[in-house]
Amino acid sequence: GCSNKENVSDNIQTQEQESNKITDMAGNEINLKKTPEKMVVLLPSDVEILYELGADKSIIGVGEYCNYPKEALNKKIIATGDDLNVEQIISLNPDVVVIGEMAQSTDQMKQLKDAGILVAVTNSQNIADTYKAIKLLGQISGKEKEADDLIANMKDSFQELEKKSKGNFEKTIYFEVSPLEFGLWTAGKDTFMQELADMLKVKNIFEDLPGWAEISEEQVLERNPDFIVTTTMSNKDSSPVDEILARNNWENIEAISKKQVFKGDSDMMTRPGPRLVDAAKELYKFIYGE
Amino acid sequence: MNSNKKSPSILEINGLTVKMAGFTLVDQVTFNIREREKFIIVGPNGAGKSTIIKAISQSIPYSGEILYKGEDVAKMQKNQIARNIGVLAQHHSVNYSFTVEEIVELGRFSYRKDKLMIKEEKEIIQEALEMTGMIEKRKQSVLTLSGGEIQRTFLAQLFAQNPNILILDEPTNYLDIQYQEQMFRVIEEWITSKNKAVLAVVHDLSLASYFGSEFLLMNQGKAVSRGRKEEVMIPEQLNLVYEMNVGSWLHYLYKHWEKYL
Amino acid sequence: MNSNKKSPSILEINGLTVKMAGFTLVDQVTFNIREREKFIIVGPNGAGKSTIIKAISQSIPYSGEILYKGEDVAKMQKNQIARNIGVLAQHHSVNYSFTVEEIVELGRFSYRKDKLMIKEEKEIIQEALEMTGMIEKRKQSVLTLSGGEIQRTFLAQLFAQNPNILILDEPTNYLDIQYQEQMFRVIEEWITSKNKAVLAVVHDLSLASYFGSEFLLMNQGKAVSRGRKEEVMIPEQLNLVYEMNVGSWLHYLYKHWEKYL
Amino acid sequence: MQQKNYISSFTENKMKIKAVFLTRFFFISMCLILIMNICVVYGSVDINLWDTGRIVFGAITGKFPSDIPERFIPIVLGVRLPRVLMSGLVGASLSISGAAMQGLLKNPLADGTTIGVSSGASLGAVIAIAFSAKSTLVSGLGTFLMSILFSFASICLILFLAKIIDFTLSTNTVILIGVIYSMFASSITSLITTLADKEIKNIVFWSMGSIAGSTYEEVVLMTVILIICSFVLMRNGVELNAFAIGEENAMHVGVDVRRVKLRIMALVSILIGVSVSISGTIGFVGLVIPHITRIFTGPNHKKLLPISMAIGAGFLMLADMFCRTMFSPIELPIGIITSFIGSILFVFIMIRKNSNKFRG
Amino acid sequence: MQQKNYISSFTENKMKIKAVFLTRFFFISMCLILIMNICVVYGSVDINLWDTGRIVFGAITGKFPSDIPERFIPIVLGVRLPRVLMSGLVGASLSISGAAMQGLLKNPLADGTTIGVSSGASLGAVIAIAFSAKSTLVSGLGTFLMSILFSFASICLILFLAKIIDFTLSTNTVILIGVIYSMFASSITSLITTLADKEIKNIVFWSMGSIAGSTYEEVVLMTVILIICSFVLMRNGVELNAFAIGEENAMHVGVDVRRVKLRIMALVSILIGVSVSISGTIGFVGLVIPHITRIFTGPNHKKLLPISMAIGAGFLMLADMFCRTMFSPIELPIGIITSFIGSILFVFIMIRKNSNKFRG
Ligand SMILES: Nc1ncnc2c1ncn2[C@@H]1O[C@H](COP(=O)(O)OP(=O)(O)OP(=O)(O)O)[C@@H](O)[C@H]1O
Ligand SMILES: Nc1ncnc2c1ncn2[C@@H]1O[C@H](COP(=O)(O)OP(=O)(O)OP(=O)(O)O)[C@@H](O)[C@H]1O
Ligand SMILES: [Mg+2]
Ligand SMILES: [Mg+2]
Repeated sequence: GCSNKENVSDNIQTQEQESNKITDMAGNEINLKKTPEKMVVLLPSDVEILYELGADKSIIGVGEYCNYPKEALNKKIIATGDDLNVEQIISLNPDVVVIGEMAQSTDQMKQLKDAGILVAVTNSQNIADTYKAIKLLGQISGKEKEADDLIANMKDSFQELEKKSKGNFEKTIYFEVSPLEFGLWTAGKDTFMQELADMLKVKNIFEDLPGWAEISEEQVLERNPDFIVTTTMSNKDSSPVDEILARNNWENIEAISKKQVFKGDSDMMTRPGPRLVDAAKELYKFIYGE
Repeated sequence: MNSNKKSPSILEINGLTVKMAGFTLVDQVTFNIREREKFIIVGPNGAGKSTIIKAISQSIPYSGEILYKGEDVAKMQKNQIARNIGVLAQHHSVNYSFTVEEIVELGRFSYRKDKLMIKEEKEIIQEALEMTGMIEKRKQSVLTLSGGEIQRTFLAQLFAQNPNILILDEPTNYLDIQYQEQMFRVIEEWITSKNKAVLAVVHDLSLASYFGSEFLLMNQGKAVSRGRKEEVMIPEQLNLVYEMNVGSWLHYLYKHWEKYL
Repeated sequence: MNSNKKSPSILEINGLTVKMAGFTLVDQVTFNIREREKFIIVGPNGAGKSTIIKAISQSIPYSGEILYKGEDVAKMQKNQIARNIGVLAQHHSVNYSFTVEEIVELGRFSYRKDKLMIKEEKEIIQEALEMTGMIEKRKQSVLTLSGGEIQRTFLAQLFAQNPNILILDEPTNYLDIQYQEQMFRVIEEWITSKNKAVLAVVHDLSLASYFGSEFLLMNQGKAVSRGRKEEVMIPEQLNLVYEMNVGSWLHYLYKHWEKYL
Repeated sequence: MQQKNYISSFTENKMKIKAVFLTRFFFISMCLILIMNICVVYGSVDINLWDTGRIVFGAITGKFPSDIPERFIPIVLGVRLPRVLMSGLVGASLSISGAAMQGLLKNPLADGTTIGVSSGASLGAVIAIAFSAKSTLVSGLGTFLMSILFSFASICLILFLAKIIDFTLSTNTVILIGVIYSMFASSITSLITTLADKEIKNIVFWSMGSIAGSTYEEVVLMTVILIICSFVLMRNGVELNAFAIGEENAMHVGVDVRRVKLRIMALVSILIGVSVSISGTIGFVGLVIPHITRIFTGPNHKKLLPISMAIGAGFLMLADMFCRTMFSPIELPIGIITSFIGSILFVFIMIRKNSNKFRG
Repeated sequence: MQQKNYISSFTENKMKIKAVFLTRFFFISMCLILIMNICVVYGSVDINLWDTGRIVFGAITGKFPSDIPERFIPIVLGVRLPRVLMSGLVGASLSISGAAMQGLLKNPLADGTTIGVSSGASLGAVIAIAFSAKSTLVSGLGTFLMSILFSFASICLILFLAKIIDFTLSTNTVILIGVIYSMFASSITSLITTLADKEIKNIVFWSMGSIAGSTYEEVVLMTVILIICSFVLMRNGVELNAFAIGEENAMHVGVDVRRVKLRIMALVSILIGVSVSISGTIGFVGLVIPHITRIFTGPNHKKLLPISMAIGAGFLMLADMFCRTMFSPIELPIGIITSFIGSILFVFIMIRKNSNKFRG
């Protein structure tokens, strides 16, 4: 998990390119003749990036789960995933479709390509990937300068937070993705939450797990985190924070006895977009209290 | 074999009619079974005999009246029906490997509220198993029994149930001659000593006429004739229904045995 | 009814033994059926009669030899077996609502490679339906048939199959007296005119002795005696096996009918 | 069939039966307690037998020895114990329900899952959750009641349809309609989750229940329900035998077929409804455990019901233990383990039994 | 039973039968083509009948009318047409397989899902995908072959176990073991996906196939397989009748029980294996369509097999159309619609038929 720390302060991967030859994150070349006027963007994170770059005017359709910024909801909404509505995309006649690599099947992409639509694939597994995605989307939408600025901005913010963080990986943190009554799920290594924890120099108590996983309640008690971050929905009549604070048997956990439980925004913390900075800031505030 | 016309009636069937899929399977059949009567229904395949029995045991919808000692059977309590009317079906199919004994024990179901002594219950079951010759096979799974043994198991259940009137659909099917004879002897004794009655469907006309006291001859859903042996079990009646010379056929069958008597 | 000892044998059973769950159900049974013979197996319930039939039809494992015209049946082609050996099982259960005709048509399965004329096939089936009196019910679903009608449907299938030797397990079960008589008459004609043979398990000793030419008396898995009617179907043999006076019982049964002849 | 009197031998007899019954009961209870102990001792956190014992003992006396790390106490008492208890209770409920249904319908394929009751219960739970998600008044009780209600309604609907469609009520018709109904109910559940807004979708998704996170309140509730329902079911053991031999035969021996059927269905739907609403749909247990049990007890429900309850409880406790410990700290979904171990166990036992049979 | 000669009436007869057959065939084909047209015309994007027709016609002649918006052409030809064709083919495959299994096992509950073949096929596909995911050699063909192989192996294993466990091979034993095997296979599938690393997990998840995104190559492959397999299955219609009446009876009339069983199982597993690997597991169709068909044709497989193929094809095409259009632009999972509509249709038709029966 800690290896990602270098990536954060790492390079801007300079990618020299001709005016219209762009390579997407699946390694395919995209032959863009002009700056697209009509784009369909399926991943929420890509929508957020394009809005941040100011390229929102060219977006004509967004995927089902794109809920930020609010204006995105006014665009045409398209079913995604297994039930990707290919014919609707074709009928919108976009210049480019931006798609997540792991979010669609190859058959579906092939149909789009066969219909003569350019398909750009993004695939961000970590913060470094996110920069690449921003770069790529900047190139596609003709906002390269804005993209570079955004990347620089994000890097600055992250570096500043990392510098400010005085921890020494002594304090521990536990991310809760699904609440107790439905089985505890948490984030392990190779997740953005892990990267954020590393950046802020706190130790994720489940950094030994790959990705998302269901874990035993007793392991949380045993590993005794100093901080708890929950990203679950506000459930029923109590807020998730209150619910965690009131849990039976958890009284002795450090984070509970010191009331160090925080409700994080799951979209912010899991989407490879510009809002990762906000997530990091919020988390910093929670951990260091400033 | 002298049916006492004055003894009170046990089962009364009035205008029984069964229709299914637009066909009239049983058409306005009326009869009456009195205490100590051995009432036999004969008739060709498809005449509606099993249908009547299914109606009596309330497993199919019917119109008309079925009265047990004057009471409408459809309105009686289920375990009252079972204590009074016992039915042996034409087919038996079992899926799980119950033992013979477990099946026979079920015959006692309707008495479970009487809280009889355990020992006494056991004796009744023992007796039923002995009567049907199944005592040695009591622990065997019904799934491994031969055709006749299955039939005897369900007969034993019926004896354990000890109803006032036995309703038997082809009880001698699958039975060998020894148990045929034994069944009828047991039933005969039991009826006369306890003022009970039996209603049986029998295809073997010799057996029927040997055993029965009252007869109902059916054909195509209708009662052709009804009465004592001399009125029903006579070639004049039977030949028409069966479209053959019944008497001479039975005589042929018997011929071989004459010399051994 | 005079069995010609010199006619060639059709079915030869040598030392047939069937064991299951540690029990010996059939123990070293040997017999031989020749052309035009009507071979009857009699014996009490559980004697192992159905087990022998199941072994002949290859549905259970056995040791010993079963030869059809000298050829080991276990090694014969399936449709060759069916063309030569036809089996009527003791129980029939159908789940789907096939029509009577569809079931009878299946009897022709083993001939489908002969590419007979459609019309001829139809006539064979028609004839089988007529012989069993099921012609009027040909379009009816088997699920709605009466006990005897189901039995006759499978008999009709067997007639359509037209094998050289018929193996019948209690063929007269559920049948009324008319079809009992008719079945035996049809089978008799058919065997003598075509050099065929029949092996039947029958419980009714009168029927057995009227119809059969050769007999096998079984008890508890063993062959007790084997031979012609006068050798096997005699009270000396039967009384021991059935533990009763067979002759007088049959006489009682017949008594009623004497006056009507 | 004469009336005789055997008072002395009667009491003697009854005492003998009681003694046999008590030894068996004692033996089975011991086994279950042993399994329970094993399951409480093993977990993803290592706490040794001695410490576990002292913690449990401490809970009874109210005083914990001071040399045990304090955090162990809630792990054993707060987390493991209720979970182990709950898995035992759910295992028992599903198994006895399966056994009862298989007898009632004379069909070895009957089970909460195949007969459509589980799906019905899930649908009820989802509806309760979806409709109450946004209101303040959301009590777990609503989910319970809806689950029970829906599972009972499902079973009634299925039998009603089976009756209309096939007057003879052949056993496979009921299962066929159950399977079809089950798919129907699942499709409505999916429809609700597909069309509901995102928040509800999440809640529904995560609310499908799990044995993890069981509380003592739930354990108590489940215990009470299990005791009552299983008691009544066992009192209907003879009736179930009659059904298992055949509904027609049951009628002939005097079983009030309709009433008994309704009663057993109601009990089964309460058991399955509550289990589903507390711990989600756990397939397989209800189907396979009764079959495994039947190998030892035979089909007689007087033995089958209690023993399959015990085996089911032990099986699910152990399966849950494997889920917790096998890839610790990751937990496996319980369905994987029950299906995997259960199917292998089933085939193994069946083959063992049959090879015995053929050997004699 | 004498040998007579009826050459003239024979040919006459044969011609009459042929004529009846041809009119029926023609009528059914027309219906299917009509349904296909409807399904191609309706979609979440409005393209009218006339334009659709001209596009399809254009595809044949190679020249598209110029007044049709260019983007409509790939929608109709690239997206809708292959999808409609594929849903028809899959519907036909699943239905004929279900009908054949229900006959072969004399059990109305048999179906790719209940008999464990679908799960076996999925397991094969998942293993193929998971193991080839990281190598460069990822061909769809590997997935196909593994699916077919696994579905055939599954069916053999199930019948083998059924034979060991229950010598009489009672029909419910087979289904019971099928259901258990199905859960076993699913548990292994889940285990692979739970324990595999994140990338493989994703690949497996997204490669499980769906009717959406069908390509013409897949359509051609599926067509060839369907034609071959259904042809052989239909030639075994009489054998299936014999099995449906009873395996013992089948043996008596001369069916080579073991060989025919193996043959039919192999065909069914090819059909189901390919369907699953192309379009994922679609439950329900294989179970219900044969039952619905049987109401019209009776249980005779000579009619049942072809007609249920046609009804299955039409049903799945229409179901898929509803998925695409009902909540457009959102697409519903096809399983929801098949279960929802299918179950209602089933109950409705069954009740209609039975009310007729009782009326006479
Ligand atoms: N749904 C139906 N449609 C047409 N006919 C029917 C239907 N149901 C029953 N039948 C006919 O009604 C008759 C009823 O027969 P039932 O079983 O009462 O005969 P049975 O007298 O017991 O004959 P057996 O001696 O053969 O047992 C049969 O001929 C049967 O074919
Ligand atoms: N697994 C088994 N264990 C014990 N006994 C068995 C087993 N299987 C069969 N038997 C017994 O073997 C005998 C075989 O009977 P079979 O069916 O051959 O008798 P049958 O002569 O046809 O009798 P029936 O006249 O009653 O039809 C029966 O007594 C049966 O109880
Ligand atoms: Mg009858
Ligand atoms: Mg027999």
